[in-house]
Amino acid sequence: MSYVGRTREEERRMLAAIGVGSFEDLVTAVPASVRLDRPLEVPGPLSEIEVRRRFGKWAAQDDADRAISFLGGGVYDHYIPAAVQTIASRSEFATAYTPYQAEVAQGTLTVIYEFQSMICELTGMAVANASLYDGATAVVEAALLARHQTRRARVVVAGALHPNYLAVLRTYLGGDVAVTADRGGQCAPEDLKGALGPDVACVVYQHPNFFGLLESPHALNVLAHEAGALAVACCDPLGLALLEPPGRDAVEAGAAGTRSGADVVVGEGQCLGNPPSFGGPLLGFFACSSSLIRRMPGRIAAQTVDREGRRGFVLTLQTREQHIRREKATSNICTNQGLMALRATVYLGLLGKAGLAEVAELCVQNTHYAATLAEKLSGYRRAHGGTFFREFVLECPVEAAVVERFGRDRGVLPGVDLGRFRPEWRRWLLVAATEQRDRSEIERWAEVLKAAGGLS
Amino acid sequence: MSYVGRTREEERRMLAAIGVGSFEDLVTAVPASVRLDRPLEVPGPLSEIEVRRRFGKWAAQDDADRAISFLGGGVYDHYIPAAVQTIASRSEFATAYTPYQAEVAQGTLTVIYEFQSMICELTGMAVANASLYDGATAVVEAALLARHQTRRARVVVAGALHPNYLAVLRTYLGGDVAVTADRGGQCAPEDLKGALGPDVACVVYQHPNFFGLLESPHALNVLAHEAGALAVACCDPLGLALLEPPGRDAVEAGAAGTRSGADVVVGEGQCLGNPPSFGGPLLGFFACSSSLIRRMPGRIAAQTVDREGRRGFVLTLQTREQHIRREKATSNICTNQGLMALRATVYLGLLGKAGLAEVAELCVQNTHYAATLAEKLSGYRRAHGGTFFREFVLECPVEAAVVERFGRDRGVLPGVDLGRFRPEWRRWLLVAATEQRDRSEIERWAEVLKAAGGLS
Amino acid sequence: MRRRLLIEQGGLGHRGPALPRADVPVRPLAELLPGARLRAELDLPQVSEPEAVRHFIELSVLNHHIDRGLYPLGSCTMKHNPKINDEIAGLQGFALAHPLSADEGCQGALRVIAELQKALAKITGFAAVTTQPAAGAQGELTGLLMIRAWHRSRGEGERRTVIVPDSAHGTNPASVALVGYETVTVASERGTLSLAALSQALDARTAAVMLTVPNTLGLFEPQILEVTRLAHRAGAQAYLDGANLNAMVGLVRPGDLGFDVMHINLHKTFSTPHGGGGPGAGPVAVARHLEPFLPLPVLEERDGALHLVHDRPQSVGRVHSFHGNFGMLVRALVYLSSLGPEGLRQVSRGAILNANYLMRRLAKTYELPYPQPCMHEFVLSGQGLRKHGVKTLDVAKRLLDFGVHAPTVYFPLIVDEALMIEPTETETLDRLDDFAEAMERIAREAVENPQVLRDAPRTTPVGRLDEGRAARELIVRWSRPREPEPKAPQGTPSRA
Amino acid sequence: MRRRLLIEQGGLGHRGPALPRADVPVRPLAELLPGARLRAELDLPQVSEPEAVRHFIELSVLNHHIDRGLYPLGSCTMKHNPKINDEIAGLQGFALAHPLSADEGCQGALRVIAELQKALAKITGFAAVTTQPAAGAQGELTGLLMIRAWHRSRGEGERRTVIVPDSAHGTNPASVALVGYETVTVASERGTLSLAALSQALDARTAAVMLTVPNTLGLFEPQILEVTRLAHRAGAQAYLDGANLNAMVGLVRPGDLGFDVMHINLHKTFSTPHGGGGPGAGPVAVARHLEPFLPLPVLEERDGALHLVHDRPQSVGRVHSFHGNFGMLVRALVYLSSLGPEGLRQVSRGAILNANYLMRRLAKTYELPYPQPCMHEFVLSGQGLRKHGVKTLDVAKRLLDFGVHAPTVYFPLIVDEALMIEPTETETLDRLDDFAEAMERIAREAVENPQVLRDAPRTTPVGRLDEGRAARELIVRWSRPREPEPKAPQGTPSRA
Ligand SMILES: Cc1ncc(COP(=O)(O)O)c(C=O)c1O
Ligand SMILES: Cc1ncc(COP(=O)(O)O)c(C=O)c1O
Repeated sequence: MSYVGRTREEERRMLAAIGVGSFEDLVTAVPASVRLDRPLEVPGPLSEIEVRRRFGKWAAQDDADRAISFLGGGVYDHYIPAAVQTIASRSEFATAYTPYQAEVAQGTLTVIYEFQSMICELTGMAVANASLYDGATAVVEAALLARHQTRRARVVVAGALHPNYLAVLRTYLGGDVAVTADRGGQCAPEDLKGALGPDVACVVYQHPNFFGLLESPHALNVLAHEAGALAVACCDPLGLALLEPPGRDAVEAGAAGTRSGADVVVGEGQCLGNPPSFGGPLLGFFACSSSLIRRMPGRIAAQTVDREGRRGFVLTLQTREQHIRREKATSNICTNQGLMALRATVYLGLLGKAGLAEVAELCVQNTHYAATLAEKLSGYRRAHGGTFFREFVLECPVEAAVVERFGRDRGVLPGVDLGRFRPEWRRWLLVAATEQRDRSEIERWAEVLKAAGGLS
Repeated sequence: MSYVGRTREEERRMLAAIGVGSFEDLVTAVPASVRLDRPLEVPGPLSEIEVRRRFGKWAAQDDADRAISFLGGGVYDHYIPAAVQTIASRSEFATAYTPYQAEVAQGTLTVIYEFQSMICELTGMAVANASLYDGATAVVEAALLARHQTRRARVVVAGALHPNYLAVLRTYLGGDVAVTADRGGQCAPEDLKGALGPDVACVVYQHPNFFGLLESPHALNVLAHEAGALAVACCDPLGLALLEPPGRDAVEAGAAGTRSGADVVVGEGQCLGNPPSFGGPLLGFFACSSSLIRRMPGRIAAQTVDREGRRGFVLTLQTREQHIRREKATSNICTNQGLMALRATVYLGLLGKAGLAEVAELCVQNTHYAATLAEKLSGYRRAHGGTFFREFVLECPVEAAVVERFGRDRGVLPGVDLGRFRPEWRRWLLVAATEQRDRSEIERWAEVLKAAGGLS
Repeated sequence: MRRRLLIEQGGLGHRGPALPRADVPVRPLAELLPGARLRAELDLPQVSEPEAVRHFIELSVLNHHIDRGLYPLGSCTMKHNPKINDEIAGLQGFALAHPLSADEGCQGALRVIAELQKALAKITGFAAVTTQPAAGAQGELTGLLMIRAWHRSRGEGERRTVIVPDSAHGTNPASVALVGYETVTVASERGTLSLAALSQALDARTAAVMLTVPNTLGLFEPQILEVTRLAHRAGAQAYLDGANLNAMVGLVRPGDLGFDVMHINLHKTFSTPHGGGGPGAGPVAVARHLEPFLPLPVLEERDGALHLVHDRPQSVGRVHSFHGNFGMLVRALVYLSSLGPEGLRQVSRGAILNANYLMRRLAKTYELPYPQPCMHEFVLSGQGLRKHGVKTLDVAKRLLDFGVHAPTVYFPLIVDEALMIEPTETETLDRLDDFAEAMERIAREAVENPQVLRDAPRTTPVGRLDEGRAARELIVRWSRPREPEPKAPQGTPSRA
Repeated sequence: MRRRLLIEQGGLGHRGPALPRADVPVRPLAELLPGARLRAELDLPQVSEPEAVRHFIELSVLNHHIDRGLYPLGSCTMKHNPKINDEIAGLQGFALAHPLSADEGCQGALRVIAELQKALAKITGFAAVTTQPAAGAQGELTGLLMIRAWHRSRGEGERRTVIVPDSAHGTNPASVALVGYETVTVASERGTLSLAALSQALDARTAAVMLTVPNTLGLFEPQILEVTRLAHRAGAQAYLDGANLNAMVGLVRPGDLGFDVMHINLHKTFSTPHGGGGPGAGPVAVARHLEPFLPLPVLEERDGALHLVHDRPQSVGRVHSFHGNFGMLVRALVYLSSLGPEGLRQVSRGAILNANYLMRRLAKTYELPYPQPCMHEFVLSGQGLRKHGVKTLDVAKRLLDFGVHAPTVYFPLIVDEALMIEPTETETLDRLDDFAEAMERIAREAVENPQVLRDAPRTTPVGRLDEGRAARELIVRWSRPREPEPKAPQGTPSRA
């Protein structure tokens, strides 16, 4: 296969126009000693027929090709309206570059502006950017922003943050990350209090947290603020559909009027119209209060007008970004997750206010029904007592890996085996039943658990 | 689900603007006695989630969901380049109506013009239309044209025309259809000669024919012309990719310079970028000599200019069509198979001259390899001795239905059981190995046959 | 830059997607195809994949389409085309299903057909449905063939005329001719059928009365029950052209109006996309007495499995190569199951409401020949503009400049300078108002500056095209220029 | 009509796709979520599905995109994006694969990753590859972290500077800062690195030399082997920013040039679509000595099965929530397997040929600061137009009127009024000539009628936009107008 459309005769004409005798004359700067003198050892060439055969066989090896999923932990099997795919696959959106020439990129720019507006609305914040790589790096960027803003170094993670997010945070920040102990899966404000101090740049918490449990965002925000730190909430957009957003000040403010809203709200937006895709491309979102906008990482679209006064949108505050500010940039991010943000915008635009709330409520209802069934099964119990939202940890009578394997063989992926993260969690299964599951599937899941519980 | 975007308040405003008190006031012409007073007994409402579940289960019941196909007989499992789907699914093409306002339909009209040009090139004819329903009705329309043109009634079908096409021809024409006997699956010109007479409007033959065998198009054309009838060839576009088109005059003309090219070339274009889709939507094509253009059925696009002299395309000769000519129209066709013609155009545009010939040759090679393997199997033999192109009839040692069932259970659809058409064909399997099959699949097919041959 | 056809681009050595190499033992074609004449030349495009893709995408954006805006073509029911319908039709088990499979190997596909036939029978109030006809016109033919077969089965083969109102769609008389019948045209009175005229036309040679309900003026025949009764009394059958079923779904069932047979345009009422001209699907629904005449094969369910049955001696035979436009059947079933009973009721309700709203508003500006409430569409006349030297065609062309499509024009033939407007139920009030404003502005322009209309459209990819020239020159295919011009350096088009 | 945001349309009662009703026993939220604070309001759009679809489709056509025409953004490698790649990434087994599956349950997905890593190692000439970084910038970070870890492992943690040429992309210094290193900028000489300047800059604190090859002027450092040798001699590592790998695939392998680590932009060289800003993928390839430092987890094959291995004590850790932008990895592997060895060689060959052709032609009209043959891109200067009061920005905006995209402008920073042009290999000669003609015409306009340039663009959906105003007013989200205006009858926008 070749995507180059050129005849030998055209090549000859081009070389003549360039004024060289052969292609070789163009690449004399490349040392002859290292020029490749043999074909690359790569697969192919494959025609589309062969591509479909080879990759089709691989795709069919994945459980996802057939099994019913109760997996969560940051990536979920959610409903994606058919129209999302129709729109996102249009060349106009999929094959455009970053909107550097705004006049021929109003499609992309308007969508970014709509995305920012929707993220602001969901999170209760004043400003949002055009996307970041994923939930993990969104947390990192929030921590980095807090460190710049407060000129303090330490980041305190309150409670059960996704272990992979924590790992990424540690990769970027090294030893400057402290984690509070959790109690029954949640962060107790008293525990956080003990961890705070004058070197703390921010408090980071996930809500609902990795175990699916609700935290007390406003209490945590107030504690952070009282310590002079920023409060960073990492949220599930489906949680934001139903729950009071942590970014908004609560009625009861902190002592002496301390603000009770978070300063930065970030999270993973995969659930908004993006397929799991083995965990990527994902959609990191980032929202903050307006005072922090000049420290915000990534691209921002803003409204303006053209010379005839017509509304239009452009990228703005580019002086924060690497291509202008270089080593002083707020972040090194350049390419982001634009198409995923577009998908999220189309998704939210289609489902709208009512639809999004219905999705979230269905997830809550289905997951709680699953929990109710599981708790009746001998040997199973919820690992935590707190209020959970759309996923929960189930302690199994056998290793979670055993349940997982048993289920896979029966076409049910019963949950995420948390033993993969920590040996002491090896009997824990993280279970999410999204709006895509129906009662009969949930009951089948319970039967699989029941049968698997008898193994050992 | 509802695709209606209207609030109660808007409805109230609209009724007020109309000047009626309620919706009921608008439908008083509908007799109250027959007004529906209960909900329709139809399925639903279903959300997209439920639609996918219900229809997904049905789709999975079809063999096509997994099995390897050696089925042919007018519809084939051909390669469709990925770009065909991308383009054909664009709303601009998929959701447009017939190009009645040419100035906002240049996309559709240009494609029709390109389609006509390509069909002319493939068939060797001067003019072609924008599509007909399918191969069967294309044959019918050709016969009708011949009857009008010659003012004769009888249609002679020479040799093995697809039995379903013949059935449709009989539905439309009744008793005016005669069929010549075939010899070893092909039409012997002597047999045709005997069937001709002064009441014959046209001779219709398929090339390659239903059994996959080549006919002698120019000999048949000459015979038809000598009898004052038109010659109508029904062709497989893949045949046209490699074989001399029946529409073109051959070097050796008939006696006294009788034209040896067919007058009308029609056929089924599914193989050009359209999926089998259980046999529909298909793509009937219709090409003829320029002298017949005013009798041609269906839409025709033609080149013209706008007021500034820019090239553009419009529908032309609409006076042939039902909406102008009414009972005197050349045909009753209105809606055609526009999107399938578009897919064919994109397909031919992508594969082009070289690619189309390669597809055809791969089909020939694969099918002949399959035939070679089959002929080595005990109890199997080709039913006909003639030259076959891209499919052939295999006589089985057991009923073809037995082989078919055996294969289905093993994920191989070994061919079309011709017993479905005629009891005396019950041991015949019509086999096509397209360019989508590879050697290992063909060998697996042969193994299935071998094993099935032992059953009885 | 002048737009070029694909074949005017690229050239030898440019090519698109690759095919696999044959991995079977390859033999020369001459050996495999003894006696065959191979062709020497095949002049198809030769371009790279990127350029082919660009070509068609560039062409696509020259089109108006339903996802772009209002498309108020009367009689065409250009409503929203839900994307889920296309997605489901594309499922491998449907898209790759082969029409000559063993029945056991295509139970899913057959189930879709059976469910759709059942639902359509319920919606229309008929006993049985065939889904084989590929479009409305073929549905008409099929229905008329069944009527003919029925008459013949009763020894009344001499009935050979069909009464068709002058407001009918052109396919009606064309289909009548195709089955060897003759059309007897009756004139409408005040937009609907006159019982007197009908009675007079009915006689012993009448095979059928063929009506469109609501008719092409958007009017529901107020005496419809009387019409079908008269037809039956005369020994004729009553045929309904169901192109306008959108006005009736969930409101009234044609079977209850006394009709014997009707066709349905799935590409209108049931939202399957029009594809720039097709494909459609034209199922035919019939009353019990016509069931034996349905095309072959028919579907029967036995022991939970579906079977294609050919054993129907009275059948009119087959009308399609296989099972009709199956992909459209899938879409239609998805559509109606998505809506469900209440959603379907909202279809006719919304369609009627939208049409009446627009009609009343536009009646202030344009002539409305038939002032009674309309159903799903209505017809205006542009006659009043004639005095300004403006034709309906000019109004239509000018509308294109506003980013909406023009209505159907010059049809039905019984209205002078007709503008036939069908907004459909899926248009919002905002869209209707935008359209009305454009129409109103155009009416003002006709008075103040009629030349603007005659010069329209101006903002479209090309200006008004010369149809006369097209018909005179009849260039209906591209041909390679005889004298190959020396290739211009910048790949300028090789044909003027 | 003014274009409206989705939230400015529709309203209460308009809604899109339906959700199923819960079929599990439903309990009140307050009971299920004890202690939770539920939100009172959520101001998201409320529109019907048809209108939502139209909104986004209408927006889409305002974009330039690669399927529309030339997109010669320097440093961006805007080449053809084959549709088969998207199709394969959408296969259910890939699109629905869950990143926390058991290894046995995602062998297909892991196989794709493993095959891609292997192929990229072969193409770049390195020992091992991580595919976790989500974009080039994250690749840089990952590579630098590995370099840091390596220095630390050798007790050389005090090395904390990175030498970066002044022509480098902004992400280079930004990534350097992110790992806590300092950038030492060296000036280019005649477009490439001066060995003298490099030698001078190298010292015991140098952790790495970070180069782009070919550099952002499109020039291949002629003394590249000497450069990497000098770096190594000074105890530093040599990092290659592989954004420009398109110039090298199949021609020369960066690993053979003496580099220790590089990142690859799959969204450039390997044709994954840019999506209007992302996603990309920035795999990092490393020489053997850096392999122990690769991010976690790494892939290992045992007994024919692939496993995700976390047991790598020297690893820099994880950089992504899961396995990186897997969907892009699928596309890249499809792409390179489609091309195969010879097709990949044609990539660099075509890219270099196209760039040189265009460069020589345009050098007759614009200034070419560095006249040596270029690789896959080149940089012109618009400096000469300044005397006519025309800026490079004006040239860029005027190009938009010709239906092509502008080049990258004002980068690299070392060229005054830079126009950085990268045609890529998938453009045909016709396209290059059309682009050149447009550029030439613009140069003439600059002399004859410069106002046309300053007023450009005129044929785009909006005219030149006021970036200053955007930055001053900072309206970065829509807000509902405080005083709800009385709803205008024709749904005119509710916000001025
Ligand atoms: C009233 C009426 N009858 C019949 C038809 C013919 O239907 P089709 O185009 O599907 O053949 C149409 C289509 O435009 C119509 O509007
Ligand atoms: C030379 C160079 N380096 C690095 C990058 C950053 O890559 P990414 O945008 O994928 O983060 C780019 C992208 O534009 C680039 O051109």
